[in-house]
Amino acid sequence: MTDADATPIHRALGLTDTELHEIVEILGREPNRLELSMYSVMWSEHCSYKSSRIHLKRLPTTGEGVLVGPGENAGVMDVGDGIAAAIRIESHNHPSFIEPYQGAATGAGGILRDIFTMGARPIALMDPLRFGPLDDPRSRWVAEGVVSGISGYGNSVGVPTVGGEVVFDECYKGNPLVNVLCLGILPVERLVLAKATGTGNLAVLLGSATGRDGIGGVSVLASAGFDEGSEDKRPAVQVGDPFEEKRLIEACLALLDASLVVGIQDLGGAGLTCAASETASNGGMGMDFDVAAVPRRELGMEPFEVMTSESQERMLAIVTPGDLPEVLRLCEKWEVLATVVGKVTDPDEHGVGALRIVDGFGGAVLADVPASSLHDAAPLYERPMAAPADLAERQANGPAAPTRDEATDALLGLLYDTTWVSSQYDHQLFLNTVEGPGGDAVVLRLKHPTTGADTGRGLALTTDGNHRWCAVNPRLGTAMTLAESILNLACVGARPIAVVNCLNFGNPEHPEVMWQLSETVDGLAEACSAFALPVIGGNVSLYNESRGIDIDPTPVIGLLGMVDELTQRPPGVTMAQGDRLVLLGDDLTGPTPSLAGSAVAWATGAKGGQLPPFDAQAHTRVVGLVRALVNEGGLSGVHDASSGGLGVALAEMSVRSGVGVNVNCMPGTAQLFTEAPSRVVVAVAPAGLAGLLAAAAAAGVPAVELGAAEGDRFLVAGAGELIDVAVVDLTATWRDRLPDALGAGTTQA
Amino acid sequence: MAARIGVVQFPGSNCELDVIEAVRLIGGDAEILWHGDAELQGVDAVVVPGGFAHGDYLRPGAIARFSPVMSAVVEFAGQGGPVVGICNGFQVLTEAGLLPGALQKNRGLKFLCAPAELRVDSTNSVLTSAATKGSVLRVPINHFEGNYTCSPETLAELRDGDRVVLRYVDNPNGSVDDIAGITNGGGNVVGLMPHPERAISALLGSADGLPLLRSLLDAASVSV
Amino acid sequence: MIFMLFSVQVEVSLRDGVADPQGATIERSLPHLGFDGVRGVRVGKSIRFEVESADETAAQAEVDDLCRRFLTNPVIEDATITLTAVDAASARG
Amino acid sequence: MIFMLFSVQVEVSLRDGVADPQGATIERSLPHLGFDGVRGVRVGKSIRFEVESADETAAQAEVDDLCRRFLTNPVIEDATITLTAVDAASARG
Ligand SMILES: Nc1ncnc2c1ncn2[C@@H]1O[C@H](COP(=O)(O)OP(=O)(O)O)[C@@H](O)[C@H]1O
Ligand SMILES: [Mg+2]
Repeated sequence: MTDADATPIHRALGLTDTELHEIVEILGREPNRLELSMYSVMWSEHCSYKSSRIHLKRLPTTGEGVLVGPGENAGVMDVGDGIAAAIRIESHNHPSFIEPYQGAATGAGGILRDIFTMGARPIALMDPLRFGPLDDPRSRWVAEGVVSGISGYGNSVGVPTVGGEVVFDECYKGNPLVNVLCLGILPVERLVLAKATGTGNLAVLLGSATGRDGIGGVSVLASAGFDEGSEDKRPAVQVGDPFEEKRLIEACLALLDASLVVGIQDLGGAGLTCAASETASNGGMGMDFDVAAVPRRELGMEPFEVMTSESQERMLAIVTPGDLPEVLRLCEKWEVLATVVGKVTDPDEHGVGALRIVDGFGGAVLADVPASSLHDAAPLYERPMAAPADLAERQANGPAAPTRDEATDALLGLLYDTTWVSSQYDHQLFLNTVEGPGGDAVVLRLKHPTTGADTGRGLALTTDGNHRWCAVNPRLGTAMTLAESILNLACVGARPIAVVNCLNFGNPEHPEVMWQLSETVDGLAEACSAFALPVIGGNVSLYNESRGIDIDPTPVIGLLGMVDELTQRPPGVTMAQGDRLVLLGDDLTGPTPSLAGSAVAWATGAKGGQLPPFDAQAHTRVVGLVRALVNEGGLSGVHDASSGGLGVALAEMSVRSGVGVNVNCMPGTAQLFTEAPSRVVVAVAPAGLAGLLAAAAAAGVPAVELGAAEGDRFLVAGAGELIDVAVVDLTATWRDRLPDALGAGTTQA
Repeated sequence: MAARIGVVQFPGSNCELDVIEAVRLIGGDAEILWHGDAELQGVDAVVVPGGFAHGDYLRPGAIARFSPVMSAVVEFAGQGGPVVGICNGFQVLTEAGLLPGALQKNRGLKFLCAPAELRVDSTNSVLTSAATKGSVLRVPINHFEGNYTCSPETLAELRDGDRVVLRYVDNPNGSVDDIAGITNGGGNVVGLMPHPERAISALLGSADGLPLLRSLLDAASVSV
Repeated sequence: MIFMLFSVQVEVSLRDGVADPQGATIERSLPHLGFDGVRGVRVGKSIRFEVESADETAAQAEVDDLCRRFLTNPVIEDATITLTAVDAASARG
Repeated sequence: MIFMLFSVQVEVSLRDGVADPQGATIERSLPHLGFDGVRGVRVGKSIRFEVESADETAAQAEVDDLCRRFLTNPVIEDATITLTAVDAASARG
């Protein structure tokens, strides 16, 4: 970016010539360098969603209980008893590839701020993670660092990480996916929005001093793919400070409790530029922003560096001048630096508020732009899209089922216990965690955020993604992903109330990627309508590619649910000696099911075919039945058949309980490994069997008695033996896979 | 009148509200003691809770022990007042010199949040008086630096004085002699890495922390 | 009173005989990475700062005290202090 | 082939400009502990070990590689390496 450089500055900053032209139109003059850098960060893909916005509009966003939908820092649902739940999911994929520990840590930090910005106390994190294969050393290093980073930050900041996902696949080798979801609760009346109102009110910057962290990060890191050349972009890495964030949480919630805040906004992508312009334009006001007042960590920072820095652990609060002394006192108690950096100003006669960057109030004006233009005027692209040319051919080429001889090894190859990850996370803080990591979904006690009074009800959470399904068919795959989330909630007795999503895709300049994105949005919209669920927030992460190869489309769905009466723990993924095992949602009499998109097919590199059929109404019946059975309390175990199908579901119940399985009605390996939706295994004591089958019949849900939980071998047979392995061996394979690959303790902390 | 337990809050503490909830569940009163106050507000017992006081920067407990409240806690302990340090609180008490030894990084060099089985090896302390000697309690651990270390002389003193109150059945972190919790010579200051406040109901997975918390409440009630 | 500026490095290491899980972990993983012949790995901290003091004796005394009371836990750690006077010109820089 | 033994100290420090929350927190707390005049606190790691190598050049190359690939993430950290030959007598000790 030196003047000697032949590249014009706007292009070096990632703005196209057309975009520059638009800026000139808006300002009626050439922008100066500070203004240009502000537009460049705000109009980046990361902040403006310029490639995805036109698609996201198709998602249903309203429904019962929705207090805040997409567009704010987090979605907010009314969950009764005067309590609201705020939820958001975000990605930190690219930073985590470059510096796994800090990338993941700052990802957790960022999503937490989105939650307490709304006035909510963060009570849970979830971390859906996707890495390259375990036999790749770099992927192991990334996985180890990412998990250490989430552990190091989440534990220390004092928010439990209660669940998530851990997936390994070749397509994430050069581009891991690190998504983080955060849930918070607040008294409904404390809800605050990112708004600056009231002429003369003050913008107070809270938290860390500003350094050169992540300068250009939003435009450079988030909006361009990278491969070998990534080293150049490295100085942009940010370091997280969970202790600062913890004090920031306490200070901000104390300010909100004392009603000292008119509006508040976290500083994430695009830093101060985003927070100042967003609060001003949301309030229909302008702001004079004193860049000289911003406390700095480094000498000699230029105004454009201060305005676009992504230094972590900062918030911008709008307060009245009268409340300022009390604001400063509370911040001092929590050892949080607080500095007046802005003043809210009136809009002009057209209602347009100016964001003026000044060198001291009343001093030189360094930048002067319509605040709202940084957001509303951001470019909107209708990028070309096209289905893959070989789609029909791929669909016609379905995977073959493993032979009988291959079945045992195929099953063993799919098993891994994620305790290696989850035991590094505090998942119990706040005494809410009734069902934590390892279950089909998380269940948290719902206590009033300020009085602590127990409501006797629970919140349930799950995150799900299935890149295999979505690679085969993004539209149906996404719908099936949401369906699976709903079924996961049913397994813990919960009903779904709201959806958030994180859309992880490749390069949007590839027409096939835009087609995947568009199909995914349609699939999600259709499924949300079918299940009457609103989407209340999300995030889009594009340019997930390396060396020109895009990742498989990976929408990750976060689903929030309610347990209406939380009096007992859900049965869990287990079973007891002597139980009968019943499959719900399938009686195994249908035609041979498709293995397309299944883990077992992927393991052999067979990525074609057509997904098994999905019937939303049949799914709803299964969900209703499972939820009722769980809440009635008669089951000794329950587990949905998801990744790895029925085989993996049964194996997981076996290793978790230490009890063998004897199933003798399996028609073949296809039925065992298909990932057809809407299938659930339940374990019941023999006395409960008849009642269970009757309940299934009454609900119109196909069911079949699979066999027994007994002995110390895992036996599956039908017309002949399919699988026979000792439970101890099954357990060792399952338990040791991650420790063996990732086991050496962390050196990245 | 119910006994009052003061729960110290440093910037970075995070288990203080959990301890308060647990104490109230068993009929005690509990309140926050802010680290910057040099006063204990007349409480009958003090808990230094888990978390990351001052971010655990430098070493867990290294900065926290200089807080004004700690002088008051040291004085209170010196007068025989019941003081319990849980997890980070244990680390703070060792840094403050109220308990011997130090807590290093776990042997496996990983943070560990997991259930643990603890054997009650001494009931001569304010945290174990109401528990049964030899009984095994299921109480979660949640720490990176829980690997108890001390000199051979200190270990001999702890053993000879019946001051190892809790031992791990299956040592998760490399602690010398499987130590999970120790007490001072008077039995009134106890430090332990596991979290009894997390084991207060079947709904949360275990209620085995209750005998420990009840012991503390008993000790606190004596002075009421 | 005129103050002098000193640049200080404190190396905090585990005392002999104290087990070092971090060092052991690094040592264990090295052969897998193709590094042979490395042994006796010990991990400590290196803390650098500047201190203003009347003279070198005073500075040394202050840093000694800082190490003993705060920067180390004497139960398990030792400190090695390196003190260097910074000349006034560079101190202003 | 005869091998030589080297004693190595690696100081791993955060690169200039990279935030050091730990150092900043220590610095903020010092005045409360009664230590004034201390500033610019930065915390790094000090890793000591011994390495056997054919000669100094080979040892230096191996340690360089070890630092780059394992002991640091060059994205945020720098390593300063100090290599000292250990004479055979003391090496056996
Ligand atoms: N896939 C999506 N579905 C629905 N809403 C989305 C999606 N992606 C982003 N959003 C919404 O767009 C808004 C802006 O997102 P973003 O720019 O990431 O927020 P922030 O400024 O906090 O980083 C958020 O309210 C978010 O919920
Ligand atoms: Mg935000």
